Amino acid sequence: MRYSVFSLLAQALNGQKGWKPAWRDASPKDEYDVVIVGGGGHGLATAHYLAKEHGITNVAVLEKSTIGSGNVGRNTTIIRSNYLLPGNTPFYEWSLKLWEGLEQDINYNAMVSQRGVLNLYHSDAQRDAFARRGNAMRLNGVDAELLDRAAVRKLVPYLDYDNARFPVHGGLLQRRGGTVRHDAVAWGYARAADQRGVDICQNCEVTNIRVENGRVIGVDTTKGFVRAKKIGLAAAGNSSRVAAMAGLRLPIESHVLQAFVSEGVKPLIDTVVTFGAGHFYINQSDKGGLVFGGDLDGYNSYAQRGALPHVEHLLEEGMALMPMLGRLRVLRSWGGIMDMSMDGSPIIGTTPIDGLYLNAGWCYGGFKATPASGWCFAHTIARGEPHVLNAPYRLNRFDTGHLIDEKGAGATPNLH
Amino acid sequence: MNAPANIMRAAALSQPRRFAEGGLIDRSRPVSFRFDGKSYGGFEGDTLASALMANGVKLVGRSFKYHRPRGILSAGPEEPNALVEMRSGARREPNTRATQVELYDGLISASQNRWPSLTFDLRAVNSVASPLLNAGFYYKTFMWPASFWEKVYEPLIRRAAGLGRASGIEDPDIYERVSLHCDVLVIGSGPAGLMAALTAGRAGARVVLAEQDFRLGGRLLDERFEIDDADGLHWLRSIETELESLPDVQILRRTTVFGGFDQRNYGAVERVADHVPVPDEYMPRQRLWRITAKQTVLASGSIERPLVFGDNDRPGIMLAGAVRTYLNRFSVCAGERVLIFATNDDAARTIDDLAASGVNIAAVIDPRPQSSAAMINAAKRAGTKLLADAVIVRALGGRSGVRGAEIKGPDGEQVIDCDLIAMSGGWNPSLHLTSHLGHKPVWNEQIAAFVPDKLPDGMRVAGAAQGSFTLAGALADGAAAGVAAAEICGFDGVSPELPRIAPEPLALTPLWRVHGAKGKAFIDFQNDVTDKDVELAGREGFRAAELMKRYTTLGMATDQGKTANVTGLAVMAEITGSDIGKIGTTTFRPPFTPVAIGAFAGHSRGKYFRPTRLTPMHDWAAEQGAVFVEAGAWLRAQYFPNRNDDWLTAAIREVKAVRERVGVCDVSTLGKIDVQGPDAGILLDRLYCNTMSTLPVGKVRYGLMLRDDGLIMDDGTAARLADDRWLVTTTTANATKVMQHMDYCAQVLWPELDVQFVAVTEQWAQVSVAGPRSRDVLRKLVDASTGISNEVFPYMAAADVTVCGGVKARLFRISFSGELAYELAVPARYGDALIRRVMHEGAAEGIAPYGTEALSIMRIEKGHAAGGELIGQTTARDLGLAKMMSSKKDYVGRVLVQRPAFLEQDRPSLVGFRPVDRNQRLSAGAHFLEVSAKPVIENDLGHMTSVAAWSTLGHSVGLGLLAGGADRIGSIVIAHDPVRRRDIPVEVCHPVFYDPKGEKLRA
Amino acid sequence: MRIVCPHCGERPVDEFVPYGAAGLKRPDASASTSDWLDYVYLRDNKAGMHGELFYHVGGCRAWLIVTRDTRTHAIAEVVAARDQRDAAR
Amino acid sequence: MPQRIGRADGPAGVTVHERGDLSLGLITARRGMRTTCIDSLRASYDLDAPMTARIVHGRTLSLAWAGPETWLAIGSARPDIETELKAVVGQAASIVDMSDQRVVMRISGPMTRTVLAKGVTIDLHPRVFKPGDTAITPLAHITTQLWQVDDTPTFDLVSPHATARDMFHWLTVSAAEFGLDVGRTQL
Ligand SMILES: Cc1cc2nc3c(=O)[nH]c(=O)nc-3n(C[C@H](O)[C@H](O)[C@H](O)COP(=O)(O)OP(=O)(O)OC[C@H]3O[C@@H](n4cnc5c(N)ncnc54)[C@H](O)[C@@H]3O)c2cc1C
Ligand SMILES: NC(=O)c1ccc[n+]([C@@H]2O[C@H](COP(=O)([O-])OP(=O)(O)OC[C@H]3O[C@@H](n4cnc5c(N)ncnc54)[C@H](O)[C@@H]3O)[C@@H](O)[C@H]2O)c1
Ligand SMILES: Cc1cc2nc3c(=O)[nH]c(=O)nc-3n(C[C@H](O)[C@H](O)[C@H](O)COP(=O)(O)O)c2cc1C
Ligand SMILES: [Zn+2]
Repeated sequence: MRYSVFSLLAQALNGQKGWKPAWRDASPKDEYDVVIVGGGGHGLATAHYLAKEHGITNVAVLEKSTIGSGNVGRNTTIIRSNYLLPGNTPFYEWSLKLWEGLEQDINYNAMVSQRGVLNLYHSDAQRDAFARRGNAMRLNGVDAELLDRAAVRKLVPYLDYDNARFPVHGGLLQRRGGTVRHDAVAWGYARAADQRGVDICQNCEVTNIRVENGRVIGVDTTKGFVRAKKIGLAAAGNSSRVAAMAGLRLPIESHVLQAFVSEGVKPLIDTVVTFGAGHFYINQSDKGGLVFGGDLDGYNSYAQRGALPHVEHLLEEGMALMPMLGRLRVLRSWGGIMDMSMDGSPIIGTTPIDGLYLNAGWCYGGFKATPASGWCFAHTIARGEPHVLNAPYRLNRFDTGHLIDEKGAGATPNLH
Repeated sequence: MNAPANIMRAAALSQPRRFAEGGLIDRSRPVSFRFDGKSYGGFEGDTLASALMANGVKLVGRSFKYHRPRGILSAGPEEPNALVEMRSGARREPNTRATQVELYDGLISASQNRWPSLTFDLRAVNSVASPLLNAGFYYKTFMWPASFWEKVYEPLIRRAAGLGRASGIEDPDIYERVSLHCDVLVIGSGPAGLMAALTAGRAGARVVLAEQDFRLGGRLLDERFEIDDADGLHWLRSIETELESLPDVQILRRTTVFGGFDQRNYGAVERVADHVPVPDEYMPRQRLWRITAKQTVLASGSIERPLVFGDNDRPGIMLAGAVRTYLNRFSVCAGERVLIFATNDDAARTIDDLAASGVNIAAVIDPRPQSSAAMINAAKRAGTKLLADAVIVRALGGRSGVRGAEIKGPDGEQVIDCDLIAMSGGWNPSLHLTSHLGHKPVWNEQIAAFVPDKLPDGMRVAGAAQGSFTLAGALADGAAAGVAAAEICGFDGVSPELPRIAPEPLALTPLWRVHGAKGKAFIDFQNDVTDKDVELAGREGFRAAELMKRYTTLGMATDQGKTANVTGLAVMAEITGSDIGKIGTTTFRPPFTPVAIGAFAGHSRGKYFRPTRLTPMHDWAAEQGAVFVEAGAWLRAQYFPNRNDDWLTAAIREVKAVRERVGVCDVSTLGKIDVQGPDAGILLDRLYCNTMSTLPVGKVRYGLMLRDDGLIMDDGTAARLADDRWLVTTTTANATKVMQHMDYCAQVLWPELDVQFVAVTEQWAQVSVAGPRSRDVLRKLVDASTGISNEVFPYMAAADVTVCGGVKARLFRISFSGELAYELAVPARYGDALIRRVMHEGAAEGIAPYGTEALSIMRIEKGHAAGGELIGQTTARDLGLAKMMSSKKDYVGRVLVQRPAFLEQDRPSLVGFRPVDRNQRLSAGAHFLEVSAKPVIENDLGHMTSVAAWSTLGHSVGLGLLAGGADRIGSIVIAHDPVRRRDIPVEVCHPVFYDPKGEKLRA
Repeated sequence: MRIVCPHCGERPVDEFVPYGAAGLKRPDASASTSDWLDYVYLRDNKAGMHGELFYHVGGCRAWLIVTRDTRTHAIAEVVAARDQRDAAR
Repeated sequence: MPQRIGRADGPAGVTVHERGDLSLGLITARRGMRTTCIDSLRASYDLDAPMTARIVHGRTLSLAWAGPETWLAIGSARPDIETELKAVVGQAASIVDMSDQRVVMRISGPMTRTVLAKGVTIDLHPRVFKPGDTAITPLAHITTQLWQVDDTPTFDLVSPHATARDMFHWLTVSAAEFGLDVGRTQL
């Protein structure tokens, strides 16, 4: 059922009795043209664009748990395209454009909120590095402003300007950046894909990928064997495990990243702010909770939880940046497992196995990429070759040295 | 707070709902407090909730979405409704549960989420629009017309966010973090916890007993228990006394254990000074305890479940256990005519206690078709009517609270008047901490609740927390757990004789919601989630526990659904005809109750957020009026202004001094590593891409370290001090990283090498003395009889020397500035004296101190790569240093630096730049474009990595990475810097601007 | 998480710098580029028991090999990297 | 006259002074030379270099375990500890003068453990940590080596020179509630 003023009013009068499931709880059929492994944001968006842009609707999304139970449902919701390197900026900008039209595209309000993303700098060197990035963005047609201290102070008056160990010198602002309601992205894409005929199969874990003569033929799942002409892997934190089913080793480690939400308070923080002398960042959700996060715990993990010392470190940074946070309380903390790739950038492309496509290595930046990732992955699967936007993200870039290493951290995934 | 004292005192006296005697409050200590601007009185021992109740205040807050009037539901941390703003000004603190606030004299509190006032809240119109505002309504709406989202809807939604208001100003209080180790951590001090602590403590174990309340006792404080035929409180007092006498038992009151972490690690927060207006001087407001416990006994009790019927959120509708708590512990009752609605025999206790206090019981409603004997007898004793097979379909009343209820029973419907409803839907074990490490609880049909299943390493659960709902059970559990835990820690535990307890009736038949309820029937009070919302979620396919939670927001409020989750799941199970045990719970996450952010940060705040490293010459520089800059953890002198010089004026003066005469700069912050051992040379050869082992003793060499992927990690120098001893320097920024890398190479990659090293950065105070006259200054300091002439001590020489008549020192002839220069190091204790001496001896030569700005200008003039170029994205070849990479040996990074991408011809490489219009200033971060090229990414040629605003050449110069690099020397490109609104034509030139032949430094 | 350093005893995880998979064999000087690519970039990234390097930066400066279940964080063994190499000899 | 910081009444909970006039040297045994190194140290100083986290005291020198096969030598100030130790161990160990790399603070008094627990995470309970025990561990983000001197209790804290001021600040805020007496100190 389409969401419209009419359907809403009708249901309001009808005691909300007429709504149907947002998507069918499908059981897998015997065979599909495309099977997507992973019902996170990327998998669902891929299915949507396969159907919408390429007319491929005989598609299943196989999800081991429920839709959105992975990172799409546990990230800090920041979207932006303030990237530096040529491989990244156009891709993330395309993603931002897709966000900007998303609710009309999928008839679902994911509450895209372009409240601005402000990266603070604390030294001249950092300012210059941000200028380099801002200029790269502008060359890509992306909005970017370099603010001095006074301008930052006007925008976010509640930072520590007087007594900071690492004083705020200014910031790089992308006004079109912001946040999106994370769960709604999964649900909205699921509903849109479902309406175009895609089967969304929950509690259906892929346990094996069958390959014959160098070509995929299907997947074994907890609900039986499913034949597939093409298989797209979009299993986020579990990419290595899933790829291993097809005998692939990936340039990826899985790491836990913690996130936090405070008790809800009246509007207080109007932009997304990131601390440049550490790894703290914060924004306020539409419900009033301050949502914040920081750096990885740093060790390999598939458990969705972190350690107490890292919580302390992070909140030291929070207090260093915003001493007004002291009396507000952490309401909940959680963790998510991320594919940390060896250069900090994602992989979307073909693999050495025919019919097997890979979407992985999103580190902690893949939520903002959801629309473009789905869009490019759909293109790659449909055409058998990458779109220009995701060509730089090919798996063999490590062999050739065409790294996309924004931070310059090298092959140490937990530093990206 | 300026009401006359006598009025305040009078207020303290008139507490209309307080009984004349009884309770654990200290009537000899009246206190006064404010709520919404009005003063009231209470007693020491009260909570804010009990004191408000004593004063007849029923309406204390408004709900989140519909702004419904709300009162006090519970007496503990599960409270969803009675959230208040505490204190004022910088200490204002939103969303505090009145049920956990210990009353103190002068307390100021206010209701929240209402406008303009609590009793008259205009936003309550949301209630009228409620048919639209159900679960998930956001997602379906606000889409038309498209442009309205940003302009109209989103701002509106955002304005409605949150409950209370943050202060928005810096928190003036201090916090601290303390580590605590113990054998046995006991969480909760109810009967189970007390017994556990006592038995473990008696056995001799180091015990920590943490209790979130300000009083020990748990439900012993709330109920009228008899233990060994005496008042339960006697027993409590004796146990408390004994625990306090045991030297290795540490009792932490007002301390909530908020999280369990891997390897028996727990976090707890102690509210040290939340029960006083302002913390005493030197005292923290709160203390974060990081607890490591060999064994843990979780004795956290249980949380009562509300019942779901129409308008069940009216002020005056309370949990029955809480009604007893207020009655017994605080000697207050919120009503005069109480209606009891319970699915279990616990109601008997409610009946008895109310009757004993002389409170009128309107009726007892028992939904079970057949009430139990315990209930029937209790009702009889109290002389009240018991309606079995009956339910409340709707509570009646208004803003000021409940006034009655519509009952549906076998005899049809009737209205019963009342001003308080005590409800009980059974109890949920408070098992949150068993689940923080991912262990899921399981459903127990008998008590109709989830109970712990697998437990974290070292944990056991006792009492109500594991579903033992009787006092006798709690005591027995606690004793057994205490003994077992102590034994695992190596102590002999003895089970004490358990006291005599009368049997407690416990029978329960769950009723998850009243069918045919009229009006809104709330499950999650704080987030305004009703049974209809759960139905809708079911209808739309959001049936799995986690989906339901996220779609309806049930359990996501500040109480984390402590009173709501299980009921919500059960209703979903009922709707979908599935089994609640299979649906399972949502995930429990730390913290158990919200914890102040300040507590996590402790003392690491403001200037002390991270330690500041100061060089031995810091005080001297400060005396000279230096302006300091953060360089990693260090503070370095950035420039030395004369009066009101700006940085550039000062830096220019400093550069000129060096270039023309002599300058001195504190370079103590450079990382220094002392490397020794027969294999030191081999290790250095593998660490650096160039060869070190061939360096003769008494010489220094510049070196470049790569990473395994072939990109540059760091640069620095290595000086050979003896055959088997080297001193390696690193950049200030990378000192720790290089040390870690060296340890990695020596321990993991090549453990067979006989090499030892240690960081000695702070052992040495080091100055650079640079400029044509530097030798003249040095000569006056260095004791060497041979002198330091160019022949004796040439460029790149190094030696152990003494200075100033015998002070041990090291001298290096190295130059970052491009001038004749020396670096002189002395043990840190002499650093201050050294710089003063250098200044003194240099006076005749016109010496001047210089800071990092001048240093940076001079290194850019010399084309030396530094921070702007060593960005982890460049190769030696990019920086024109390809020749340094040896082809004769193995070293880190050797193979992968040969990958095709790194050899591409158009890969940006290092060149110099100067503005075509010499008056213009370059800016780092600018990108390069061909002169007439459009500013689009396809035309991007690289970027400016470092600039000097001024140079000895009289104009700004810069270094940058440019596609085509050296081939473009002499051509003009645009330095495009749109974020600074600057487009400058620049001339590409050789990166060494100053003394390209290097004659000066060899002079 | 807490790690028992064989030299220093049990310490909180933030005293250590984690550094990814242990036991990777560094190719020798004559190895092919593809061996090097494997070594530098490819990881098993196993769910289950996993050897991982930790550097005790806050303590004794030893590189440790911590064998840990990446699904539960339960630690089975901690040895100093140097000792392990010695033992293997 | 010691200076009082924090609570002014009653006896100080903690006292502190800087142990100046010390020489410190780091001894790291060369590969396979541990025994030789220990033997030569014993021969010269009559001390058994500890193999676990302990400190041993001799007449002119103390040796604190400082990592695998590494010891921190501490003794009253001497002209050149590096040369002295090198003469003792010869090729059996590498020696580095650390006298200026670190500062040594001695803190003592009934509240010492309580105060230390605000900085370090290790267990200092008398059942676990005893006189002669040592540990290297961060104290408020500053890597520190500490050892227990006596049962008063008294501890020595050895920390980097460059962060001495912040270390002292940490102590003043952590001990303020108990009163801190500062003895002769140049911190
Ligand atoms: C705490 C945190 C904060 C973050 N913050 C941000 C942010 O602010 N901005 C941003 O852009 N990014 C952020 N990210 C990163 C972002 O969330 C992820 O990169 C992104 O969501 C990953 O893509 P996805 O949505 O498809 O992943 P997921 O939602 O994780 O989807 C993968 C799905 O695959 C399923 N799956 C795995 N194995 C199998 C199998 N064998 N069979 C079937 N299904 C399987 C999983 O159950 C899961 O549902 C953050 C991540 C975390 C954890
Ligand atoms: N009548 C019934 O149906 C029923 C049901 C359940 C319990 N009970 C009664 O409850 C009692 C159970 O005894 P018990 O000792 O198991 O529980 P308890 O409820 O008496 O004590 C639990 C204690 O733990 C504290 N606590 C909980 N979580 C904490 C945390 N994270 N940190 C610090 N403190 C925390 C609470 O403040 C409380 O004081 C018995 O007296 C029993 O009769 C009765
Ligand atoms: C942006 C964002 C906001 C959140 N806000 C809340 C909140 O207000 N209340 C809450 O209980 N949890 C909130 N959560 C956390 C979720 O409850 C949950 O912890 C998270 O999605 C991870 O799932 P898990 O804890 O079930 O593993 C939020 C999560 C995100 C990503
Ligand atoms: Zn160690």
